[in-house]
Amino acid sequence: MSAADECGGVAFCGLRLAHPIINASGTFDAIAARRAFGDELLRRIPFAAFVTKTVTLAARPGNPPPRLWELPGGLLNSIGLPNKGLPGFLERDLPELRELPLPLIVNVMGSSLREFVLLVEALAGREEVAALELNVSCPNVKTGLDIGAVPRALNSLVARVRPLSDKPLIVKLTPNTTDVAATARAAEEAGADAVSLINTLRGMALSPGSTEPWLGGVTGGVSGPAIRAVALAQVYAVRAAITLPIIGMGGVQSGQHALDLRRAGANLVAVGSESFRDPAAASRIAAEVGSLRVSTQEIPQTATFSTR
Amino acid sequence: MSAADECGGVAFCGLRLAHPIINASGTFDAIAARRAFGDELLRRIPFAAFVTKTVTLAARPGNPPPRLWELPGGLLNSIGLPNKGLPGFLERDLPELRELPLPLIVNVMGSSLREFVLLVEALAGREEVAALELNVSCPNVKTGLDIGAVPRALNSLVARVRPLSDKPLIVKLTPNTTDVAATARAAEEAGADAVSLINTLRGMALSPGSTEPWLGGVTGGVSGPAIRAVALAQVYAVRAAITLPIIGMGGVQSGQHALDLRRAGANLVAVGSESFRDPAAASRIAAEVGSLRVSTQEIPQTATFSTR
Amino acid sequence: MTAREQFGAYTVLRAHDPLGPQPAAGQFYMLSAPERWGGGEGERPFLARAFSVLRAPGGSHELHFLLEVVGPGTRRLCELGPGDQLNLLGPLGSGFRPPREGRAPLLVGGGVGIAPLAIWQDQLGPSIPVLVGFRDHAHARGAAVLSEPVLATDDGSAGHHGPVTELLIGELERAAQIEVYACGPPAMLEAVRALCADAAVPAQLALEAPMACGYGACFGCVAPTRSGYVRLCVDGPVLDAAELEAVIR
Amino acid sequence: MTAREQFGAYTVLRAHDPLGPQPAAGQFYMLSAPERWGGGEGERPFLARAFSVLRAPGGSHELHFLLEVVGPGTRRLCELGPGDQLNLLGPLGSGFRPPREGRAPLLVGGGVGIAPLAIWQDQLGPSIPVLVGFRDHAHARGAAVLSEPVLATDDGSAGHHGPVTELLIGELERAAQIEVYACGPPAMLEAVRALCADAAVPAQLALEAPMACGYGACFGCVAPTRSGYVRLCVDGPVLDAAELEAVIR
Ligand SMILES: Cc1cc2nc3c(=O)[nH]c(=O)nc-3n(C[C@H](O)[C@H](O)[C@H](O)COP(=O)(O)OP(=O)(O)OC[C@H]3O[C@@H](n4cnc5c(N)ncnc54)[C@H](O)[C@@H]3O)c2cc1C
Ligand SMILES: Cc1cc2nc3c(=O)[nH]c(=O)nc-3n(C[C@H](O)[C@H](O)[C@H](O)COP(=O)(O)OP(=O)(O)OC[C@H]3O[C@@H](n4cnc5c(N)ncnc54)[C@H](O)[C@@H]3O)c2cc1C
Ligand SMILES: Cc1cc2nc3c(=O)[nH]c(=O)nc-3n(C[C@H](O)[C@H](O)[C@H](O)COP(=O)(O)O)c2cc1C
Ligand SMILES: Cc1cc2nc3c(=O)[nH]c(=O)nc-3n(C[C@H](O)[C@H](O)[C@H](O)COP(=O)(O)O)c2cc1C
Ligand code: FES
Ligand code: FES
Repeated sequence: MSAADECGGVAFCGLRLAHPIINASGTFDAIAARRAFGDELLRRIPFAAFVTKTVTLAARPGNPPPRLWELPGGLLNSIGLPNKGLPGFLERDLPELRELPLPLIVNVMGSSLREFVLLVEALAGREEVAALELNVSCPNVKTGLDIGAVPRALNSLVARVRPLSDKPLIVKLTPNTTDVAATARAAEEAGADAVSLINTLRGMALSPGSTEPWLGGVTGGVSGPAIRAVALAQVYAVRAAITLPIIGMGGVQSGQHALDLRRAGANLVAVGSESFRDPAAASRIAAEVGSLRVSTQEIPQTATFSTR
Repeated sequence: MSAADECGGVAFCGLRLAHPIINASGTFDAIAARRAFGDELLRRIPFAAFVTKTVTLAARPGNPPPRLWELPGGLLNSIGLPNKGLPGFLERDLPELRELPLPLIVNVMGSSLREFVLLVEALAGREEVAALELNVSCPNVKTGLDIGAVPRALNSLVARVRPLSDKPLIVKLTPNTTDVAATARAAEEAGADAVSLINTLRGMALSPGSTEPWLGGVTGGVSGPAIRAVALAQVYAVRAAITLPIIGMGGVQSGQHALDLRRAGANLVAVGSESFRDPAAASRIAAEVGSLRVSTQEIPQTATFSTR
Repeated sequence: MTAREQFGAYTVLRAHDPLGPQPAAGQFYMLSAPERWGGGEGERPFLARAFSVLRAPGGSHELHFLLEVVGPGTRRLCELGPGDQLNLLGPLGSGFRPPREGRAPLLVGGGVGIAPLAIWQDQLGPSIPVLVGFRDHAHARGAAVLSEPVLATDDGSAGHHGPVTELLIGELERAAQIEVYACGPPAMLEAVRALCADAAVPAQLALEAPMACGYGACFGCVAPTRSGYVRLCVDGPVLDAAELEAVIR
Repeated sequence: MTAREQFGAYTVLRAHDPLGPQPAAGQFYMLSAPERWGGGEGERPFLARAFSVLRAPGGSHELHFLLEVVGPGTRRLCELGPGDQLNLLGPLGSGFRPPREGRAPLLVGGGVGIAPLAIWQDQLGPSIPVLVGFRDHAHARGAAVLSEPVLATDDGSAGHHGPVTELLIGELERAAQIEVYACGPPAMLEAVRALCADAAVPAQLALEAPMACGYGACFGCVAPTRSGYVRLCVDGPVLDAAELEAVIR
């Protein structure tokens, strides 16, 4: 699309992307979106690469509802990583996802080292898969936090799965940590090809008029504009610590926000919650980044979606 | 004032407070406010206890400006703990602060164990001082982070200063950590009398149109509504981990927010950034808490809360 | 926005959607206002809000929605007037399916849940019976959007004094001839489900859940079914009652 | 709010403050709108904004402010009209001090910085000379709030073509008889400071800094002085030029 032309292509871990805007894992389901918006979605998908929702070894139902709470400047979710599990993903989702005209990044999470190994092994040989993202940072699932927050544990994990695949390995860092630069260094030293951040911040809401937590999962993750300043600080700190490419995300709503993250050190920028407000948001953001970069007044044509 | 009457008194670490709302350290300067609003302030001070801005051993000029950046739902500050230093505080501020008709809580921070010891020793004998708060969590100063984020280091610190004073010792925990419950337990085990949380989250902003950080201090701390859900989650986690009284804070703008923090486990609630928007905000919030309590019958009476 | 009308406690918003497809009964749109709605500055409402199509008069390219003000999003939308922009995404979700062979539709609505029944009645015909329950007289005025509704109110201020399900019980005598289409608060839907299950009457229920996206992206809008959680925005909002153990919350 | 008037690029807001004290020249208020201003929902503007008193006609209990729209806060305030509520906190800070023995005041303003000069001229007398600089003609219309201003514009569209400091240079011939009162953008204030320092003319400068609270609570509004950082909201906004090494930013 025109945004891509104006931005020029972007190289990322050996992949050639049309522009620097991708989706954040778990915030866009291309298969469901294709059902809602039709095949038009394939032509107008607003991202330069597609990241799947987290895939785990066994299927997960996700957390009991309610799963959402709206915040000043964002939202709190406790989705709980519902997914079909690895076999379901390979059999049912992957054939559909390969039809996207985009590099596919599969996000995986294990509840143990062994699970991570099985996940990476199973995906290593799939040519439909352009890169892997390790979710070691989901605040809703205990294991993610533990591995991702302890540099030594993270180093062991990444070092263990690194040799299992030639594909670019992206480590999604947890933001709920004292020193995100230390975890980024651990990932780099263990052979990761890139890091992505930030995942959601741990948050909570109470049911109106009660002492009961609102969310079925008790605590949840804060995303959206409310975390933008935190994302910027963490990307900046990580950029100062490592030389790997960075995928920056957290509260991006405009080309200006994406550019700020790039200035702070991100190579690619992922759009998450803003896609909920507008499925074509990433397309607008990519166009804005393009026009900010070439400093032209003219906003290129962006994609909009209509259902059929 | 009426808020106090409606709430009834509150017991906290042996202190008797008129209501459960106090100020957050560094967000209200009673001496400057008295200059601005006159002696009327002494009669109408909206808090049930007064917490000083952080006092350090040596005087500090604070960070170079700019020190403020407005966020969606909050603000980012890099004030950098300007203060007159311990001698200046004792000579110039304490005589003025003792005129406040409120228990005085002095917040201190050392850049080393030795400094903390000297600070606590110097204040232990001052009868004007009702309690001490240890700031081990300021994200702008390296040492605060390091001690406050590592349970073992925090335990040593608190255990070292605990015997130096009979006054209630409040430990202000850092929120920029993986496991705030672990640091709370460390404080409890070392003999703290209470904990307070949350301090600001590390954040950043760039100067418009540049790659330069906006803040003179490069990174800063996020406060206000944007951090409310994070505060609630951390207070809830700490309540599940320890039995000490908790001072909860973070984004409180209304009686409902204060009540939510109390329901999550806080005994007192501190108002910070909202006082910037309205110096009497805490007074309104205390009144709202009072009327919410009266009209909401199902809320259980807590041990620390009794009518007089 | 082309018009705003008041029906007692409810507001009808009419919007012109010249390029959009014709929605099916039971489908919904995500609505938001272009200003004072998140929009880069982060206030609440932040996310768009889901609303059933009340009516989409064929050929008019008009969409009607029925709103009850319950919070900041509905309040903001009900401030919009003719000429104001309205952001809409849709039609979304799957709507009502035609009744099974040999069965006549019976519509049952509660409160603002009458909205999808109006467009369904438009399609099925004005003589299709519709039973509706409201809190009180002010709310019962919303029934004016339907054709020949049979009324019940909780306070007896209009029609039958009691829940709408008491009207339904009478109709269940024709169990073999009817299929129920219901929309309303969870407690009402659960009562409808249980009554229909007991009487072996098939029922299609239009459910609700808080939605962040409306198009399957967030997995926030799930309802528990016999085959696990389903996303109401893409697998619903209309579900077959037989798929549900119970309507919860 | 009692009135809103437009002076070229500037807006004057008038508010009724029946119980408030009479402000001194150079003092300021923190202003915000009760609605669409943070208010529990968190949008930006979140913090109140600082504005010098433009004028406070004795006995009228009216406060006038002069605003230039530069962002969301000033935009929102300039939307307010007669009858709307305006939140105000003040008067805050310390204002201009009378001139030193034997010196006559000379006022120098740049852009929206003319605001505190108007109330100062009201107090000192309408014949007190005031030099003012603006970007262009539209901004120069703001000079109408002053009595007999001597104009300069950057683009030469009104008055002297060049910075207002070029007008000041001429006046510095009377170095022993004048005291300068200046308010305007930092670069202008720094030029005024340097010129006055060289000519040994005392000067009082009204500075600006982003302010979160306006009453000394946040320590966010500091300016560097020879004796370290001072909070402009309580130790200023008017500072003696001699206290400053330079006006920065
Ligand atoms: C498919 C579908 C169709 C619908 N059709 C209609 C319709 O035709 N007409 C109609 O009027 N409504 C309809 N609704 C409901 C409508 O979407 C909600 O009433 C609306 O979203 C409320 O938004 P609000 O901002 O006004 O209220 P909210 O503040 O969002 O409050 C609504 C409820 O959400 C909860 N809540 C309170 N605070 C929060 C918070 N911070 N975050 C999350 N939840 C909170 C409370 O339980 C509250 O009662 C439909 C919903 C769905 C899913
Ligand atoms: C003592 C004093 C007196 C004043 N008197 C007057 C007066 O009489 N009339 C008048 O018009 N103005 C006056 N000002 C200036 C006025 O306070 C500012 O113009 C106003 O605060 C701008 O608010 P805004 O929301 O419109 O713009 P903002 O968006 O706050 O932008 C103003 C500037 O702040 C910076 N900025 C941009 N984004 C942010 C952000 N997110 N957080 C922080 N800074 C940001 C940029 O540099 C921008 O140019 C005075 C200021 C002070 C301190
Ligand atoms: C509803 C929701 C679901 C998410 N699911 C996942 C997930 O499955 N895996 C993952 O790595 N991150 C997940 N995330 C985190 C996002 O990828 C992203 O890191 C975060 O939302 C910050 O970006 P944003 O502020 O733009 O939303 C999820 C976020 C949201 C809001
Ligand atoms: C401008 C500013 C200055 C602060 N200074 C201090 C400080 O000196 N010592 C400290 O312990 N906390 C300090 N804090 C943190 C607050 O006490 C409080 O923990 C935090 O702001 C969260 O509360 P809030 O969201 O209500 O502002 C400061 C916060 C702000 C915004
Ligand atoms: S509302 Fe997002 S998946 Fe249904
Ligand atoms: S504005 Fe807060 S101290 Fe000056």
